[in-house]
Amino acid sequence: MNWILGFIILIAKLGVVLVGLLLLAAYLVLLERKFLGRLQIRYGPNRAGKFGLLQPFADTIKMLTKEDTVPAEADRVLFLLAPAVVASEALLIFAVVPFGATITLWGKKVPMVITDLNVGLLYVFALASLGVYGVALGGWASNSKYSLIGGIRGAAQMISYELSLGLSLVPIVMLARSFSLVDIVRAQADYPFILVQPVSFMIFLISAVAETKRIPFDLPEAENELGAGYHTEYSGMRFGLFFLGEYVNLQVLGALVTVFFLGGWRGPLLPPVVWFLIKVLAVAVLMIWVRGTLPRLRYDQLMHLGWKFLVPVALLNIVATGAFLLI
Amino acid sequence: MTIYAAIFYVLAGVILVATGMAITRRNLVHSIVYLIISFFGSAMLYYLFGAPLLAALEIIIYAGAIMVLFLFIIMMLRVDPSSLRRPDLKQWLPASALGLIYVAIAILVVTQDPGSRTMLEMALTKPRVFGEFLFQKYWLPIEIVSFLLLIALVGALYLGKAFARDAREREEAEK
Amino acid sequence: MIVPYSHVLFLAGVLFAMGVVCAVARRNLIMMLIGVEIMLNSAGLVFVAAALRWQQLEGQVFVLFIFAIAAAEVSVGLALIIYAYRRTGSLDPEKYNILKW
Amino acid sequence: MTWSLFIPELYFMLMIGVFFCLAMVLRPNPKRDFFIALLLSTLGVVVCLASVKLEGTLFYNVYRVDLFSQVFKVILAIGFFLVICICSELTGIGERYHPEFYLLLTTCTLAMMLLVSSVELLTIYMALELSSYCLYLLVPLRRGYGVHVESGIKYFLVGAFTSAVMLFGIASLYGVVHTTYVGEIIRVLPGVIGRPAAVIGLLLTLCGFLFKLAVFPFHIWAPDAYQGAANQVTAYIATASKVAAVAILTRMVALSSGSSTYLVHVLVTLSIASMTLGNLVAIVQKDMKRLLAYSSISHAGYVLIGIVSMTQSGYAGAIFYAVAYLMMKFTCFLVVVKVAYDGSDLKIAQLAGLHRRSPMLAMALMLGVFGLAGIPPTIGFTGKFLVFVAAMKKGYFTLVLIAMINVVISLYYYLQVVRAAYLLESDASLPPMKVSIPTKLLVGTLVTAILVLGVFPQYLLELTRAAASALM
Repeated sequence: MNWILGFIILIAKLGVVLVGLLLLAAYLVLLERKFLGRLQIRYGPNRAGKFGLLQPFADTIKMLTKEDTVPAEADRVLFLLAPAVVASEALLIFAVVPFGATITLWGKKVPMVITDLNVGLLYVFALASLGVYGVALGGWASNSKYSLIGGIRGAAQMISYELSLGLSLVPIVMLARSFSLVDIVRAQADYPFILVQPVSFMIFLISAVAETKRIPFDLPEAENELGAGYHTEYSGMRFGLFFLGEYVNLQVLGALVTVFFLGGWRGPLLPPVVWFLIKVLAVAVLMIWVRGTLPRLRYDQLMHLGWKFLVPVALLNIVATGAFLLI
Repeated sequence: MTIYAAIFYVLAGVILVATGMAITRRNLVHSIVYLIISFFGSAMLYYLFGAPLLAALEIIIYAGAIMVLFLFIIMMLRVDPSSLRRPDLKQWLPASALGLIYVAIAILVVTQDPGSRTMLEMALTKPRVFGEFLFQKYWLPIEIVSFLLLIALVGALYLGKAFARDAREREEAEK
Repeated sequence: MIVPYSHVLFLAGVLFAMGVVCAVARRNLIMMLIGVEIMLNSAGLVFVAAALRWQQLEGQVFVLFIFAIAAAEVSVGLALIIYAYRRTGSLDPEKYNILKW
Repeated sequence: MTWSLFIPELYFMLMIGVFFCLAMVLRPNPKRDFFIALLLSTLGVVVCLASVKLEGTLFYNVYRVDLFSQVFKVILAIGFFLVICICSELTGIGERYHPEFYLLLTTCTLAMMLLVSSVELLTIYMALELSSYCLYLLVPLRRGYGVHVESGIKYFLVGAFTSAVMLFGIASLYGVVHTTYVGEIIRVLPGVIGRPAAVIGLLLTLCGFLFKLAVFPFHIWAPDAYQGAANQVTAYIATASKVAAVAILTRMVALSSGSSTYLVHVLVTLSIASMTLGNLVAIVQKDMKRLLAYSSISHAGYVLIGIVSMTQSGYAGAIFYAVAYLMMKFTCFLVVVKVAYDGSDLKIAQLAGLHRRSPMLAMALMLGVFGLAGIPPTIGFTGKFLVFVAAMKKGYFTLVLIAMINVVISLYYYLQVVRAAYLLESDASLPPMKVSIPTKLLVGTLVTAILVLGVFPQYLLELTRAAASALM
């Protein structure tokens, strides 16, 4: 019986996380549009429902009912596959993210994480590194110049920044002495790691923004040069999947920053899950703010920042942390 | 047959089919995609064989870095699939002869070797144990591999710039 | 209990043969390099299975080093291939046979 | 842990650091780079000589320092020094890239030093890869002569292929013997040598070393790499890297200690094939470096004769042969480098009239080539003699007979070279060559060594015997 109960709980957790993620993604779009509107002294969407609160549903219905076109010379299978890679990769990362303290249900301990892998951090990296394929294959399969250039740019950018992303987390692993995300949260019982690893935090944040291809690193889809970059040729729900992927990725980014640097679900007074949400949203809002503030980088600036600044600094940071731990 | 054995055979099938497709596709991008599937299967096998760390690294390095690099190069060079000839008989013949000899040897190995019939037991390597073992015992190879990566870096940098340098030198020579 | 060691050996052997075929028969520099990658990967499978067979860690360590080798190989190999491609405009090794006996 | 055992390697690592800084920081200056390299490599020989008597093991026994390894380290350091000596006019490589050239050369030497001392398969494999990668990158480093890219790619692809094969071999070997230490494999292997997996594993493992040595089925890279690479790089590949390959091959074959007849059969076949093929194809060559490439393929066959006899005298003979080979080959390459002063490839016909242009170089070339051919007063004869005697003692009469025939065949093309240098007159009256005093000194030393060690080989022989006994 225990086995069945465990299975039911697992399914329940999966369902809650999935629905939560999708809902949050939809409302993040609204939040972004509203907030950006305010930053640019305009209103943003305000017609559908009170304050435009029904806007996400309107968008979803629009996406679902639009015609799904495939360019004539496109590589059909890969063209259809690419958006799914992006969306599923982003969703799968949440499998190892702990979003609350362990709670007891009917006398059974239920950890608030779908699965606690002992190589959780590497699992995150593995999935993140697969996100490249959605972009690159999508760009290639469209058989269009803009898409191809967008795809190439995306691939180059993502493999470059994956390096600094990985290196920035090595000190965290050294401090927590574990790859498991649950253990990393546990290691921050006394203080969040942002206090001892501010450099890591900054590098991680910058690289993660570059990985999600948001402004100021949105060269793969720079609209004034490339149309919409790698997803120029996509329409309907396939475009919707790219779109969904982007906003789920925003949450992933928020969740990872929360887990690695902000102490995870820890916080006073409020329940852990609420704290977790607050922190994730705070990071997301920060990202939107960055988007409203900073201009896009030039391509060479992007590469120089990654290879000549972030990677060396991250390496030095590792050495410094190592020396600190040794002494 | 245990459930693990079933998983193994399914994965083995996936790997073999994907690799087989990969090496016969004319379109290089399709080859790469099949190969990614194959490496995914290998990563799962590593996990099954109790090496979760290696499974994760297999995906990060093989599927996530090496194959992306291939894809990137193929996209950048704009290799036209129609320009690639199908390998003709002259090339297939020695290759398949080699392959047949090899398979014969493999069958020989499998059937003649009493030791290879031992069943593999389940085990799990914790990343920490693995790391400690690695850094204690294989200290020297790690240093060597760091040199190797340094050399590869120097070489890739040099070769990346070599073409522009050649063109410049040729221009100077023409003057 | 998973499977006999020999079955893994067989799987790796066939994979290895496929890699050899890809490296020898495909008339394309990139595919030749990919063939070598497949061969390296099959060696990795044998190592992990052997490590499990003997309940030792050495085999797994080997695989880690194979990853490093593969990475170095691809970076150097692709750099060389791009260099050659820009000079000759072809990925076909047949075109490179200026040097004969 | 006694770090003093590791001093030669540490010294070379330091040297790599120096060149790395030179390549990164300072403006290119060929003269300065050359003098730094010369100075450091001279010191390197001294360091290696000073540590020749050391003995011990390091790093969890993966690294053994004994007479065998130390002797080879000295030989490698000398080889490295000699190659640096002919780099004074490094015209084959762009000036901007001289520090990189020295960096790669030093790293390669370091890797080979690590290789000859390693007694654990992973370490051996990694060291082998490191040295190979340096060479893969040294070949296309040449200034645009067109063929260098092609030969670089060929060399690289064949090398990568062989190393994957070797890795698979190590994997199946490990699957049988459950250890990666060479010493323990020696203990376990005789019990399991009957199993196909062990034999195949060992054979595939040997592939990697045979590739380095350019033995028959793995020789296809050699002529192209030799011709495509800059002359100095070719000299290095032909001398130092071959010596390291002999060392490690000897160590690996000593593993099986003759308990597998399959292994012996395979090695004998390979030896015969590479001797015959190398010699026959060398006859039609027009390019000097390609000729030397095929000659080195055939020499790989001769060395295998010594190794395959699997006795102490056989191993000693192989080591002696490697030393002799290094000196003779290097002498030939010295002449190649000096005659082709602009860094281009050298045709045999271009040697015409050399005896008038520079009698000294002509004489050096003649002696080097005679040595390679195995003509009596030279060290090459002594080397061949030792190897053949060792094989005769084991009763490999046919093998020795075939080798003898091969020696006779090889005389033809070696004499062609001598004929070009002495008997042919060049149509355009080229001016006499200026040979600098250090070069004269170097040539003099080499020639003396080739002759003196050929006539009085006792001391060197003792040394190689001692080194070989450390192996058994």
